[in-house]
Amino acid sequence: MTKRATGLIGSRLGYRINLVGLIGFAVVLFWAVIALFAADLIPYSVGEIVDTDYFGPMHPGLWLGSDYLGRDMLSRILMGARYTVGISLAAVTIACVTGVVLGMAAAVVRGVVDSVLSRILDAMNSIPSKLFGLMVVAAVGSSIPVLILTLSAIYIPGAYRFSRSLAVNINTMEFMTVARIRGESLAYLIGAEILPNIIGPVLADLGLRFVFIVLLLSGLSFLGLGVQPPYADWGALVRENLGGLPFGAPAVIVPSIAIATLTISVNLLIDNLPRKIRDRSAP
Amino acid sequence: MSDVITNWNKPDDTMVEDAIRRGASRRELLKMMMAGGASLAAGNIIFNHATAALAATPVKGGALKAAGWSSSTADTLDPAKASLSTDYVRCCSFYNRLSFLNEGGTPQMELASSIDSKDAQTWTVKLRKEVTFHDGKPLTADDVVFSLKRHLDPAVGSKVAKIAAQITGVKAIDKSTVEIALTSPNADLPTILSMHHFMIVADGTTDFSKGNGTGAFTCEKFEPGVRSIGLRNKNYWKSGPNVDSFEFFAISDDNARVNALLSGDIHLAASINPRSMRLVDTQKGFVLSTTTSGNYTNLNMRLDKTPGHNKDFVDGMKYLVNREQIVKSAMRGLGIVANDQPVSPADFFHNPDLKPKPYDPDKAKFLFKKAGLLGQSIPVIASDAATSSIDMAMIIQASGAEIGMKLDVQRVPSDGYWDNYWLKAPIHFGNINPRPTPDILFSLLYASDAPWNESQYKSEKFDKMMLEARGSLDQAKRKELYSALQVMIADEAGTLIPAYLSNVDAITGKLKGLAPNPLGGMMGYAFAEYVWLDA
Amino acid sequence: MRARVPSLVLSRLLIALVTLVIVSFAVFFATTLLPGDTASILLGQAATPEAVAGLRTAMHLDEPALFRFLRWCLGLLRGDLGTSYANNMPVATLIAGRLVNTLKLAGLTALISVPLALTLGITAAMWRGSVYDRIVTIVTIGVISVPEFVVATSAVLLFAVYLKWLPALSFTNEIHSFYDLLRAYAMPVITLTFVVSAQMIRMGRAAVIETLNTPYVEMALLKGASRPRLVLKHALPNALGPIVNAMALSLSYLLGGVIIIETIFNYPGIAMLMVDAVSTRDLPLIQSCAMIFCLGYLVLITAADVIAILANPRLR
Amino acid sequence: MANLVEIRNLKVEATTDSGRRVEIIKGVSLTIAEGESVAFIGESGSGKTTIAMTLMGYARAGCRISGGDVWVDGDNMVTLSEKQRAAIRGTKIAYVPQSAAAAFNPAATIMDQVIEVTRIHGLMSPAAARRKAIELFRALSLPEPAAIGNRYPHQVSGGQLQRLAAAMALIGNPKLVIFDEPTTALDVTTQVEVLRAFKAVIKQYRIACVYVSHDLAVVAQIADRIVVLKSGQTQEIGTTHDILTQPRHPYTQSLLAAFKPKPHSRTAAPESPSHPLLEVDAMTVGYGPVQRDGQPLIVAVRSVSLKVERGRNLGIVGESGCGKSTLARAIAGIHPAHAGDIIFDGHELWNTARKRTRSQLRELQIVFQHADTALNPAKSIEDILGRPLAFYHGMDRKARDVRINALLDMVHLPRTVRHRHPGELSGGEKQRINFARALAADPKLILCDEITSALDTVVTAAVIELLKELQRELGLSYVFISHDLSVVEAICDEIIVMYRGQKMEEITPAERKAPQHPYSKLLFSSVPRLDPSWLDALRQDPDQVRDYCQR
Repeated sequence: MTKRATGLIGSRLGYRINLVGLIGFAVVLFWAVIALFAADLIPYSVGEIVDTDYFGPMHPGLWLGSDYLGRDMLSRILMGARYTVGISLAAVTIACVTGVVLGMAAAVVRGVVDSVLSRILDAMNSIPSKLFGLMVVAAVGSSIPVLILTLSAIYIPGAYRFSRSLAVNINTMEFMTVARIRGESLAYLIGAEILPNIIGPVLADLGLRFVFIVLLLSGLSFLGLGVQPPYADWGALVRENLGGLPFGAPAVIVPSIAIATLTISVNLLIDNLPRKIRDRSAP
Repeated sequence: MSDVITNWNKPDDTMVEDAIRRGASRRELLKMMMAGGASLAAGNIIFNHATAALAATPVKGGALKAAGWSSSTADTLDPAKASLSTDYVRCCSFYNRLSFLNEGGTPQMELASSIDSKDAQTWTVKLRKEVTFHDGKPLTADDVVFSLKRHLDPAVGSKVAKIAAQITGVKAIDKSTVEIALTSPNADLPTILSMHHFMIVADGTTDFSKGNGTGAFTCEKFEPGVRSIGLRNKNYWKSGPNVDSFEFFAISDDNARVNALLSGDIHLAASINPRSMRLVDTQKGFVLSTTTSGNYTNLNMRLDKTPGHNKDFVDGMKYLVNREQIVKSAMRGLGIVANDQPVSPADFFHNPDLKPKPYDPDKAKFLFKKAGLLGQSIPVIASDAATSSIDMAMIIQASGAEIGMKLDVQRVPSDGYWDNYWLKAPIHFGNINPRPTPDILFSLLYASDAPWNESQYKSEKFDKMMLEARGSLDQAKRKELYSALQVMIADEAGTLIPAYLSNVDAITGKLKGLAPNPLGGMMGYAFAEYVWLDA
Repeated sequence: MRARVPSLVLSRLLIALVTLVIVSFAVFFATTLLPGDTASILLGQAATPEAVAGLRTAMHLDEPALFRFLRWCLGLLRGDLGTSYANNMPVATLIAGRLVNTLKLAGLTALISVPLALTLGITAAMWRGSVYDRIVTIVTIGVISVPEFVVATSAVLLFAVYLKWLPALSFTNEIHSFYDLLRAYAMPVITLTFVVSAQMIRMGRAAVIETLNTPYVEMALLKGASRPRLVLKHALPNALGPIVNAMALSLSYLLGGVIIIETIFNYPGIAMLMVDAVSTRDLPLIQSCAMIFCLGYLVLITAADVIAILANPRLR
Repeated sequence: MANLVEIRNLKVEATTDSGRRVEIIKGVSLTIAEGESVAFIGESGSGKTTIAMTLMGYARAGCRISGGDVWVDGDNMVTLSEKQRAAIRGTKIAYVPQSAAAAFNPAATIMDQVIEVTRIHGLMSPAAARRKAIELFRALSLPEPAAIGNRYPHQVSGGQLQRLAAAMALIGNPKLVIFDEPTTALDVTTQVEVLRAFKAVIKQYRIACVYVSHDLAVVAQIADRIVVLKSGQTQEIGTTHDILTQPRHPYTQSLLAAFKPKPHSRTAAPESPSHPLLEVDAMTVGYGPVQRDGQPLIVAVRSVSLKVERGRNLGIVGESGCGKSTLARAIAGIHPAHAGDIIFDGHELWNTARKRTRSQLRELQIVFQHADTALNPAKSIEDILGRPLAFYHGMDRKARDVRINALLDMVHLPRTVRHRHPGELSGGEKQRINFARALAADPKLILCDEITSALDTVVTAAVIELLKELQRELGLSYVFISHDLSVVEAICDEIIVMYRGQKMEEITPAERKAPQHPYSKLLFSSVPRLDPSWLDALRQDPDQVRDYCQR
């Protein structure tokens, strides 16, 4: 255990939580809540043009200014949270669950399964993500499910590579041998023996992947794929209002900040997850 | 910003210039400026300032750099295949046409010294002498015959195959005379021949990557999807061009294009996003050149499919569209409210008495109720492929929402849009480039057998009147007929044309001699030959 | 003693072949899923059925796609990348110039970002838990969490539009001096460095910290070694494996992932080329680009493994 | 004479992950004279290593010296700055780690690391340093001293590494060397050589040394004085002779007691010889692809046969790499045997566990050497013990709880540990859990693979007692694999001596004292005795040693 700069909270709960993690959690929670209740929070409907001016400044009524069509930015960001958080979360979950399970399985089973899986996923990995996205959307059009599946498909190989390399080490441990000669099934081996040992790094990896997915989502929207109008994820908001950058229009600054806060805090949270306190005799 | 009072700025300024070209009277202009909130005095200043921008004396030399907005490996120097503005610009700089349109939209001779006909069905084209191709070969009638006949061969994949179809016979009478026979009389042939696709190439050309034409520039370098560089054609048969070299490429990102201009990397940024104009304003020494040439984005409701087959629905939509707001919000003023028909105010045949339908939600609501479609969710296909169609869609959607009309806007990728959605979906957006004559527009878009009959509009009456107008050489009669046709389209067809888009090219103050042209922005894409760079 | 490296490279070549085959088939089937074909796309609005049919025959697109694909594969074996459907140019000539551009950009970016990332990652690990470390960590995440087109556009506005120090576009055809080179590449390279460095920094830091907890580092400490010596001489060599691996992955992004950068700086690279190819359904071009990306990726990964092996005597 | 080291009322505290501070060294005071060798002895967790470390002014992560002074040759290591400490480390005080294998940087050559001290402190030119190193290699009787330095750590044996580590410590002419359990990881025969080497150089260079160990017999050979530690406090300090002859402190007595050979109440061989519980016939185990001669590339076990009667124990002894573990793994079906039959309880077993029936797997359990890798660190003891119960006996939650408590009682662990994770237990406790898990299956035979080698003498003795006790209660049989003869002697009815994958001879307790085979003789003679003069008195045929231990 290393000494931590921040103080301890909640050691009464038998967990050691640290301040940075708490802040991260607060922000993530904030956006999650926004995402859930966006529909009730927005002052104007997302598509409604409320300002004759465009890239309007912040002022009462339009707290975050107006966008390139003169729509209320606050409403659009609140709704955008729903898409950015929702889609990225769904995608990262699918990607990591699939990737990690496959990775662990490959490490345990070894042999042909391993090499075949590795080859295929390597191949997938070698196709540039944005191009992959482009082709998929060109082929089957852009809807939220498609978007989610595409994003996850793009990040499965990474998760696979990562978890496999971890699992390979665990697999050499004697407790794996013990479990094997007990006659345990593959599911038990990866679920109950390996996973608990790699969950930490896997989560950390998930955090970074989340950032990349959020960014890729905005990248794809740069290439004109994404949520259906009038709705837009944050990346799309930044994109469509990029013209406001020269004037420092809130329409482009705010969504950028929103993205940053979300991604940064997710990582802070994961880097500082609460740890179970082993020392039982703690006060 | 020199002479700008209150919220009066370049956009308005360019609007005025544009109006002047369309021959708007001084009274109209002043009215326009009052609306803009400028004082009478200011109005005068702008008026002078605007007109001043149009006259000066050329300067020779300099390397011209300009950026269009779209380019790909499909770029071509084959005029017949030319599909993007990028191709037009290049073709204009390497080739010549038999005729071209001047600012006023009246045909002028280029490679042809004359194009005459008695019955408007058989035409005689006399060619200029002493015109040579870049490779030194002199221009002959055979080249013209070859160039025109190509369009009839499906293997060529000509964009104007349909229009060329009316050309039944092309033959060389002698070295410098060509005879063109048409299926039916068409008074517009000289105008038709001014289309970019009818550029004249050397007889028997198969490899077009060399750009061997008679044009103002010789092709130094052509990399599809990257750039083209042309050098001044030393022995060009016309005077000019003014610049020594001309580099053209495309920057697809709107902001990047404007930034490149502002940073001085290029002299002209074609068709900039209206929202970038504010940025251009903040920087000294840049001019905006606006052209309203009848390019428009329209909402098509197929009359042969639900819900379009219900007249009330179609009419309802026409009243649901807030045309002013589209022009104001979606186009930031760079457009003119249109009246659901394709002939632009810039056109001689435009019908000024046909007023746009007003924004009338209640009437729309009434009609939708009548049609029994109120409250139903109706899919509307939009795409970046059709300029600002997504913004329009969202504006219509919003006003629909207010009267309880659910419009389900579906954005589809621009990749493959024309192939998969345009003309096919029951309700979709289209984008029509300016065509030189009403006849071309009508025969392409509204005749019962039109290849791009966007709303599947069919009317024998219309077809008959169209043919009549085409054949006649009496302008007054034609104007009358075309006006009637415009009314028919506005009231009967399912094509909702909310506004004519203005095209804005941003240029450095150094770039002079850029005059608008009804064939499109960048002086009908032919600017390179005429402009010059002030030292 | 080094017998292992050649054998590994050899086995990797075989694997590479397999992967390439997988990729090309995958890409092929993906392309067949795309609606429309080159003919109809080229005709665009003018795509009347008869016109499309005519052009199709003219372009020999009327024979089944699988045939054309297999013929392309055969050509590939003879080192012939085929000719582009869109403009009848040999794919090789289309690609050549732009591949060089891409490699130049990638190379320069690597030249900047790799040393930068290494230094930051290692120093952060060296003073782990310190304020410096925390700043580096936060900043790296902060940097990657800004969309690259925002970074790029802001850079252009600042350096090109307002300060007029650098050109807004990278004209590769106007580079005559080293100075030109710097000016032309400064902004794309900076932007890309922003994008790729973060991952490398994070991985570098993590790997070094991991090795810092090993007994042999403690041993070195008990020999009186200084912190830098501990990290550079004892921790780093053993952390090299994972670090280079992370770098390979990050750098592979520089081949096909830079579409946006190429768009904004109008830089004629190979990523945009493939986007064009996809949008015109230009099978030979799509395939060739895909092959190049895949190959580049494999080369990087293999290189990483080789380095890891050379760095680790036990594996030699 | 002047004291080189004076530790006064030393206190070290550790910070637990709940931020709580615990004192792990509670006011220790002791002195070491110039050239004197003092042993710190005590079980794991007694703080012996921690104290030794403080001599270098070093406390492991999470620990800090909270009080007292550590005077070494006039400097108080507690108050010095990190920079000053660094200057002293390696020059004045040097450290020989427990596992040299881990303490050598795998990426650098041995020579570089040995002479690194001279580099860091700029003691001498690299050339000179090399000469000195080679000289030390010679003194430590390392093979080919001139060349060995150019190798990488993974290219030399454990015993050699251990000596190289010593060379690494001695190169800076330290006044004081700390040996931290330097021979624990070694085979007995190797241990003898290493101890000899250490003793020689210490004498030769007149160095004071602190020898940290849990093995009294080993310590007896080296130390002038012994400090007995328990839970961070000194129990007893005295000369080696005093400690061995009249231990005063009860803990010290228990240490000594652990060496008294326990008479193993042997269950007489059953008269009516029913079929044996386990019969292995001409088993050959190997690695790598099968060669032309039909044998695997590397043969680890060459046609070994053995028999285990019900309720009786078989011991397999031999040095690391002799194939004894491979044999066990082959029997358990982990590493499929290449040839030979396994008959268990009258039925022939498949050579791979995958094909064996669940009950066969259940009845034949194996317990591994390293409890910390054999127990999943991420799971609670409850889950670890609960799984076999659910898996083999399909017990529900309640039934499991009862059984788990019973098992914990059997292995003499408090029931509260069920909520702990392996990481929170001591080595001995872990090994008991490891064993309890095997019991949970209620097997007929348990293969014990080196289960005591990681434990200190006292704990080992306790575990052995436990095994015997359980055998009496449950009528188990053990196959007991170890390199530690004293342990095997303590529990087994027959002993097989293995060498190079072959069975050298079979010894039954009666004739045990007189092994016939020369290798067995060598092996048995190498077991350290409590007698301080044993090492010096020990005469082994050098040729034999060379023949049998080229490690």
